[in-house]
Amino acid sequence: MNLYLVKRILALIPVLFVVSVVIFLIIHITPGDPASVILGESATAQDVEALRQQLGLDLPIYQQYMNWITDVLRGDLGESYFMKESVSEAIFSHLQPTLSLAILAQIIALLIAIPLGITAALRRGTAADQTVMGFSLLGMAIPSFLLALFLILLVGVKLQWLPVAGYKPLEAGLWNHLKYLILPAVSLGAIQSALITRMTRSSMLEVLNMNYMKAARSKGVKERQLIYKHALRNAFLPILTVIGQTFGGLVTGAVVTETIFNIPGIGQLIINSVERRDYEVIQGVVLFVTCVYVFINLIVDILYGVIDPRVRLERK
Amino acid sequence: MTKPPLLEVNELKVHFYTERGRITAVDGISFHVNAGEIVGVVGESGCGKSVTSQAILRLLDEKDTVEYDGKILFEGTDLLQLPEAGMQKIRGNEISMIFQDPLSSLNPVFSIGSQIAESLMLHQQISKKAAFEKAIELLRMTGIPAPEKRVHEYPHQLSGGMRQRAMIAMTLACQPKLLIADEPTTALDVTIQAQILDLMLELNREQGMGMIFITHDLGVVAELCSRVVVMYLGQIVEEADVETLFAQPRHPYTKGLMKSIPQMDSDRSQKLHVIEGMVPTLDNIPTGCRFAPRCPYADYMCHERPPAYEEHAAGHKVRCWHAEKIAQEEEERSYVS
Amino acid sequence: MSHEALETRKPLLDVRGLKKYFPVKGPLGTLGGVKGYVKAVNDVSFQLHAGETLGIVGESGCGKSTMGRTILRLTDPTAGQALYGDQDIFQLSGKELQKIRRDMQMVFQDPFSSLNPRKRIGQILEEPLAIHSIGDPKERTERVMEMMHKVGLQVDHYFRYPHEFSGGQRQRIGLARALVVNPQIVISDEPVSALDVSIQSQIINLLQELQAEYRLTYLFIAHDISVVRHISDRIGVMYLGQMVEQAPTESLFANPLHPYTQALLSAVPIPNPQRKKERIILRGEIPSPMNPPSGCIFHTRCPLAMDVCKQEVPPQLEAAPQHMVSCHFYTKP
Amino acid sequence: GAQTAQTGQNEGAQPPGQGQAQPEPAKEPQAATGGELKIAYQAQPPTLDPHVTTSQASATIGRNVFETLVTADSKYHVQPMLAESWEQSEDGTTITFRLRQGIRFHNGKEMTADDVAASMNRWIQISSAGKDHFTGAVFEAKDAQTAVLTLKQPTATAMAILAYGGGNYPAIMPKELIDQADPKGVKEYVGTGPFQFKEWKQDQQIHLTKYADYQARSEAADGLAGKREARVDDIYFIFTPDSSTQVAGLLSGEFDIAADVSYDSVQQLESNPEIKVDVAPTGMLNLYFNKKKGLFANEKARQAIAAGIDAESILIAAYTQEKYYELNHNMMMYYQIGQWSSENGRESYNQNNPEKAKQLLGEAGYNGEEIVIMTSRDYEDMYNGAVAFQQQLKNLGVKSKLEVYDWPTFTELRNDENKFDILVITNTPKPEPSSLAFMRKDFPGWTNSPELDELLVKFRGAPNLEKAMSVYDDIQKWFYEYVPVVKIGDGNSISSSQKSVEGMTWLDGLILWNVSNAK
Amino acid sequence: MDALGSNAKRLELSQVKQTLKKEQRRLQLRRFLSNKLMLTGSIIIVLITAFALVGPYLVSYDPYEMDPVKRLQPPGAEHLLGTDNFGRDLLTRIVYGARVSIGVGFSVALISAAAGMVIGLYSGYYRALDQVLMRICDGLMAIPGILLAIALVAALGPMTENVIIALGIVFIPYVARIVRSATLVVREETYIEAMKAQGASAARIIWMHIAPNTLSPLVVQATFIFADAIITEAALSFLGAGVPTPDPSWGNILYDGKLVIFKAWWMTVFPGILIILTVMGLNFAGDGIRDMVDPHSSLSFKRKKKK
Ligand SMILES: Nc1ncnc2c1ncn2[C@@H]1O[C@H](COP(=O)(O)OP(=O)(O)OP(=O)(O)O)[C@@H](O)[C@H]1O
Ligand SMILES: Nc1ncnc2c1ncn2[C@@H]1O[C@H](COP(=O)(O)OP(=O)(O)OP(=O)(O)O)[C@@H](O)[C@H]1O
Ligand SMILES: [Mg+2]
Ligand SMILES: [Mg+2]
Repeated sequence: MNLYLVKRILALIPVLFVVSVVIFLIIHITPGDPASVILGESATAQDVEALRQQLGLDLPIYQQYMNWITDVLRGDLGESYFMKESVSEAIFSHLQPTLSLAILAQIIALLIAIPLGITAALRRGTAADQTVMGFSLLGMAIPSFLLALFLILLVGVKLQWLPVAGYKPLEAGLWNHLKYLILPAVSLGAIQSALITRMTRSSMLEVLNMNYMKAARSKGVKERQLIYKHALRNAFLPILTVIGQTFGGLVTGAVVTETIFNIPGIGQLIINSVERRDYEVIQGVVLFVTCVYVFINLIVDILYGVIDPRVRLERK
Repeated sequence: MTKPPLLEVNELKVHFYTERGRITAVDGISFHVNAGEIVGVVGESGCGKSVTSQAILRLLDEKDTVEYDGKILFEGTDLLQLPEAGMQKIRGNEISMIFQDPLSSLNPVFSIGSQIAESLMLHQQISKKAAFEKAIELLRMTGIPAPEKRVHEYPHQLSGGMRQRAMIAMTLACQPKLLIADEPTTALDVTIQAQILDLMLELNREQGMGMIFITHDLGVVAELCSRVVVMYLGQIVEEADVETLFAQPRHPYTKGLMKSIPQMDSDRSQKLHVIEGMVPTLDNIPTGCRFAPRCPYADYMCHERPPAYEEHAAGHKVRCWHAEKIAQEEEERSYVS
Repeated sequence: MSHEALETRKPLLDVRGLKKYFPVKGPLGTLGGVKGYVKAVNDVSFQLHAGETLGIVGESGCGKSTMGRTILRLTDPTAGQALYGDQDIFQLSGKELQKIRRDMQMVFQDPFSSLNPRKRIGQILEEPLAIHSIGDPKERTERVMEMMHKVGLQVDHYFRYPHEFSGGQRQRIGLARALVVNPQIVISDEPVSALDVSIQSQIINLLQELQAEYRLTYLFIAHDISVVRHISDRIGVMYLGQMVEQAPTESLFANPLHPYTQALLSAVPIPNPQRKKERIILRGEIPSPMNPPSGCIFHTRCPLAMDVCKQEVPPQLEAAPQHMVSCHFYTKP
Repeated sequence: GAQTAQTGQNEGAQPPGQGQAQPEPAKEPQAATGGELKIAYQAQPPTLDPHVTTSQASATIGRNVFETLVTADSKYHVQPMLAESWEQSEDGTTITFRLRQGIRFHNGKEMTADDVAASMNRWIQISSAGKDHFTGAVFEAKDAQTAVLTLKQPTATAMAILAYGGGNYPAIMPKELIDQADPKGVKEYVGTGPFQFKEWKQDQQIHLTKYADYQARSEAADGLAGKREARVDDIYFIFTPDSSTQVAGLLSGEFDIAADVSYDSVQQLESNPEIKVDVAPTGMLNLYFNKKKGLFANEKARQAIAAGIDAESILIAAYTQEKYYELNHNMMMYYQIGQWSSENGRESYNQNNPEKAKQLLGEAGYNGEEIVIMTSRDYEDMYNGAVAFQQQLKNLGVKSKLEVYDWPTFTELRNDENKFDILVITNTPKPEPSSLAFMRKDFPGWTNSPELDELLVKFRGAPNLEKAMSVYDDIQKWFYEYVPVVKIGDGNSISSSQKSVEGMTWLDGLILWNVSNAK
Repeated sequence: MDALGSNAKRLELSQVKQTLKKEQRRLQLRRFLSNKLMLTGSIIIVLITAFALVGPYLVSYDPYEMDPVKRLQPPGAEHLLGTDNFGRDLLTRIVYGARVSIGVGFSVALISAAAGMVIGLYSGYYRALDQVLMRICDGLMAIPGILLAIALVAALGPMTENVIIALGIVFIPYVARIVRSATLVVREETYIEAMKAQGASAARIIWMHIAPNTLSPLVVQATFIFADAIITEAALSFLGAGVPTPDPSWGNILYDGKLVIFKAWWMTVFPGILIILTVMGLNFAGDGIRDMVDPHSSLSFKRKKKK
């Protein structure tokens, strides 16, 4: 394989190591622990202490870390304190809904954002531009829960077109699967599109005045092609970057949306395991999320070079 | 001439809105190009050649900063009145253009092959594969070595001359009725320049392609063009066929130009001839004749009143109060030599 | 400038065996791996003496610009040395390199893209002065304005953006930028190609005046043979990454030795519509620097090519005083 | 019908029954069986093993699966469930349970006294309630159908606690599972209840199905007691943390029941003809003082707060409307007044007398230091009550800071006497006063009163609960003198369901057997 | 050439420069004034800042004064914007909340933009640094914000400053990557090569030539972060990590509003409008700045000329 790729993949190791240490520290600084959560609302400090001992949570922190990391190196991410499944199973089972949702939301966001951003850039200063920018401002400033609730009330409750919340896996049939995802995907997509729209507009503005646009126009390239092919590709690096970021954000936890729509995804897993102090799961998920980001950013970086051949990420 | 000319530019003015206000970069120029004719445009750097040529294709940023006046008739239709969609049909198809600045005019993110192929596919119904093959062929015609490899390269990987040739290949792909070439051979060595000029002449002869050829190289003008337009500070100051112009320039600026050319057989230790003084800026245009401040012939009238653009001999138009006098001088000179 | 004494003096810049290969990559860029090399500059040596002008002409794409950029370390050389004084430019780094760049300036071939579109001309021109902390801000401005004036730009242009200029004006900005710091060596890549002849002659005169005044040294890359002839003391002819002929100007024009040089000279257009002259038309496919021909690189197109040319690389020969040529025709007649 | 808020108030106390008490005939629900119940439930329990956790969510869901030896009817009278009958020895230290015959666990195994002994002993050892009330007690299987509980000393509260159906209830599970259990709980959820555990999709839902071989009791249903019948085939507890989603899901018909909807959405729900809204008591809002350290180690300071606050406006802030709270000076909940009622403290409750408060504070030596109030926002009523309380403190001239944490942080920090002065907590109802959290020395707030110790010995040492009740008056008196906590009032929660859902009742959480859904 | 070196000429040149400079200043001012985006943006920002600073002196209620009986009153004469779920005057709370919210939004945007810009520029410019810095960013992106916030409050106590630090850190990688992506392209431009040829130091190239080109995506990203920070702050206050209760902030008013959304639209609508307004002001100003550094924009000049 290529040296650059190898280097990037090897770089994952120190990143994971550092992240795991940091997370471990953070988790253990944070008050509350799984014992107190298991025991419920009215447990006493003594009860909690007893359970802590039984669970091995009273060991010195470096020892706990060593125990954990040796397991991880053996490929075992550990067991949840709460779920009857291993951490890797938990991640896997929560990944499916999140992936479906993320992909759908991303598609929606792009379908909204790219054309709108381009329109705004082309019609800069006109009413169309201002309308588009107005909407994207709404998207930026409105908390996602408001849009989600609005959609639920309108489409789910008033019109009763789609279920308000919940999730069905793909095995339940495509439509059954999608039906639950459309609303959350739309609400996420719409919000995410705000940033992409603005980024598209401003990056497009940077390139529209370039000479090569003039030259392409002089060849008789149709306006659409001119924009979508010649300009967009040149303007695409920052756009791609935010797409990568939003996608990363979607895959690793659209917490609010998942909560409102009751989607048992990675976001829920993260927030719930933080709320339950499910240490092993938190650690596992964070490692997983790190891999996701490293991977997405790797792809984005490779795409940089494909999109713009001038970009070089390594020395020759 | 009963048939209308291929292109007729009539009192074209181009105004730019800059932060310092409105400036008129091209100020009422008129000329025409007949089908199958090569018209050379020469002139001071910054006199408006590129602006004129881009105005013909309406490529300047109309929405924001540019305003046009006058008429540009292409086969009888006024391009300035055409809607953008109509313009799109003309660009590339009927009129195409080689830009002066090859690097910034090539899209950095597409290989030159795909840029040429794009032109081809726009104007001919051919497949992508065929287009690429044709692109290779065109690159070969312009003298790029190993074109089958070069098609996949990106503009930044090419030398200045190769970029220019890629631009040329791209325009030739369109097989337009009118080609506007804005200094197309500046970055080419003379052997390749010769090859390219031959290529253009061939197209001109075989397909009757009209051409506006902007250049500073009077040698090229002499070899290629049939008629020449001389511009100075946004105006046309002289127009004539090549022989006449080179033999009997009637405008002092043209005369100065001729004298400034470094000759292959000149004395190297001599300083080159220069036209004294500076070109005025566009927001500070002299009243009277625009060339007057630098003109050895200038008199009171020149400074006061702008000369008219008049036909002095058949097909020889000049904008100068002293055109006749200069013509006489030139005649005498040619007798002497 | 007389060139008799040149041999004995120590050169200002001594380039030895310069090579620059660009890797050719697959469509996936970084991922595709290297598929071969473009041998843009392939073993070029020459010397530049203080106060002289070395003109470089040659086929488009033969590596002239790359040579200039490599000497300035704008791209790293593959091999070779460039001795400036007693420093090898290719070994320098960081601060030392920055210092040396004050003495060596470059005029870029592509006038527009070498100007930052966001900067006003005044800023662009003052920048090199600021970089090398020359003068106070006021002096800098004055100097810049002077320079603008000299290259035929109006002082009013001071606050304009590059896109508001014509091609020739941009080229003059690039030239002014190089000259404004009073460098020792100016590598100018087609500095006058976009200028009309009257301004061109003004600039050439300026260059010569400055040379006389400050003993500037020029590496002057151009395609316009008559301009090169006018300004250069010596001329190097490049073909496909190599220097095939190097000679004092008079000698070269009076007696072009290399067949490529001969073809080149014959192709110069003459500004006289009546005089059509005979050109040597070079036949054959132009070879690619990715895959240069064996033996003499010119043999594929050479009207005089012999069998030996296909196999053996011609040695450099001093055919006349200081007139170097690499051609079998003269070594093995 | 069983106990709901509307019907449960002010009913006179009846003597708790021993053995099979005569339940009042309840009208048989006529609704059809079959179908499913989708219940939007806010909190996901940590585990369904009730021995381990005190979580109320765990109880509400789990008691459909697990059953107890005895249980409570709507008036908290102890009634038999898995036990056929029981007998208490003269000295009150042994209780003999006769088990019902032919009861099978969901895994098909027949329940015997071994299972009971194993389950109950584990419960005694690890559950909070077990450790508190049954120190040193042991269960033994005398024969297959007889289990004997031997107590260290006579315990009046014993039966009441064994019958309790809220958090930490003493569920009976197969011995094998008890033996395999680890500190986090049993590995499988196998009980004897009308529903069996099917699946727990983490963060999504718990699925229970009807247990076909369930052996129902024959008595009419009343509270948790009597006949239990699974009238639907499936129950889904769908974890819906967002309260607006619960409401929306009800409105759209997605959910059949929302277990705990927010007060401010009632209007919206009531305006929908398809939906009904039920109110049920949920807990009491209390201010816990840090009696170990700081200002409130001083009794006077505690009395000052009790005197100064306006309970009503705190309750409005917490529960929004009068119908959702009760002013009640009893330390027990308002619906328990039938059993636990005392006039003591009536005049000390909700005095709303800032002058007195300021005076008392002065006597306590308060001079303007900042009081730290701590609460969690995981329970909206606690938080809202705390905010309102803080505002009242300001009116009393007390400077304070309100710290809000997520629940796990809160539960850890509240164990640290240096971290707070007052906690704002809601407590779930308990079957008898000595189970209340503030009675315990080891619970945050750290009640430490010799007086109380004496009272508790008297109370728990009584031969049975009726006898113990006479001590309640004194405890109540102590409550208002010592002021371990300030009781603000009792709160109700709102559950809401489709009109098609019938037969839903409440006792320490929703009761889902005997509920049908004619959809 | 004429005698340029002469003193007279020099004098003349510096005079020319003087007049040019003056002219330029005039133009700059005109550019600013005719830059409608910039102007509107600045006006909105100034107004909202004034609202935040002066507002508290103009409202007649106490932001903490509650009246549970009057909870959730719709907008009316007594309470212009209605009351919240504790019966507190909403207008007053919004006015007081402005300072916190704008402060948090602005500080977070500033911290992450500044740090992100430095990281982005340098890792875009130096390939070796890129490997390290971007991997750190990958790691930072992966750490859940809530966890960081909870840990910070736990370690340092509930303070607004902690929210700012936590959010600032969380958002840095987002800015960094955006800036880097723009840097990667600009780095390869010929004019950067020209600057190198001039002998410009890396710092000069990075800050004077590359940085302005990254401004426009940076501004977009920063305004987004501004809005996001305001909203996220409120989410954190649920975990005790936000602004200490019961201090008002737009975000926590919004979140309180969410709980009563079926009953009291005003609690979400009014703070929502203010957030939108502020973000709009910032965006306008940001776009305005972009236009100011964009040599191609002279739109407004034409507009003015054409009647
Ligand atoms: N976008 C613009 N804004 C303002 N002025 C402009 C703009 N484009 C060109 N100009 C001015 O218009 C004049 C004519 O420019 P043009 O490019 O046509 O010159 P040219 O004849 O092509 O010169 P050259 O031979 O140097 O390329 C120049 O003075 C230039 O400064
Ligand atoms: N960045 C690059 N990557 C790959 N190949 C390059 C790069 N720059 C130049 N080359 C190749 O190097 C060779 C020499 O290019 P160079 O620009 O030096 O030619 P030149 O002599 O200046 O030509 P011209 O007169 O046309 O400007 C060409 O084949 C070109 O394709
Ligand atoms: Mg031009
Ligand atoms: Mg070159």
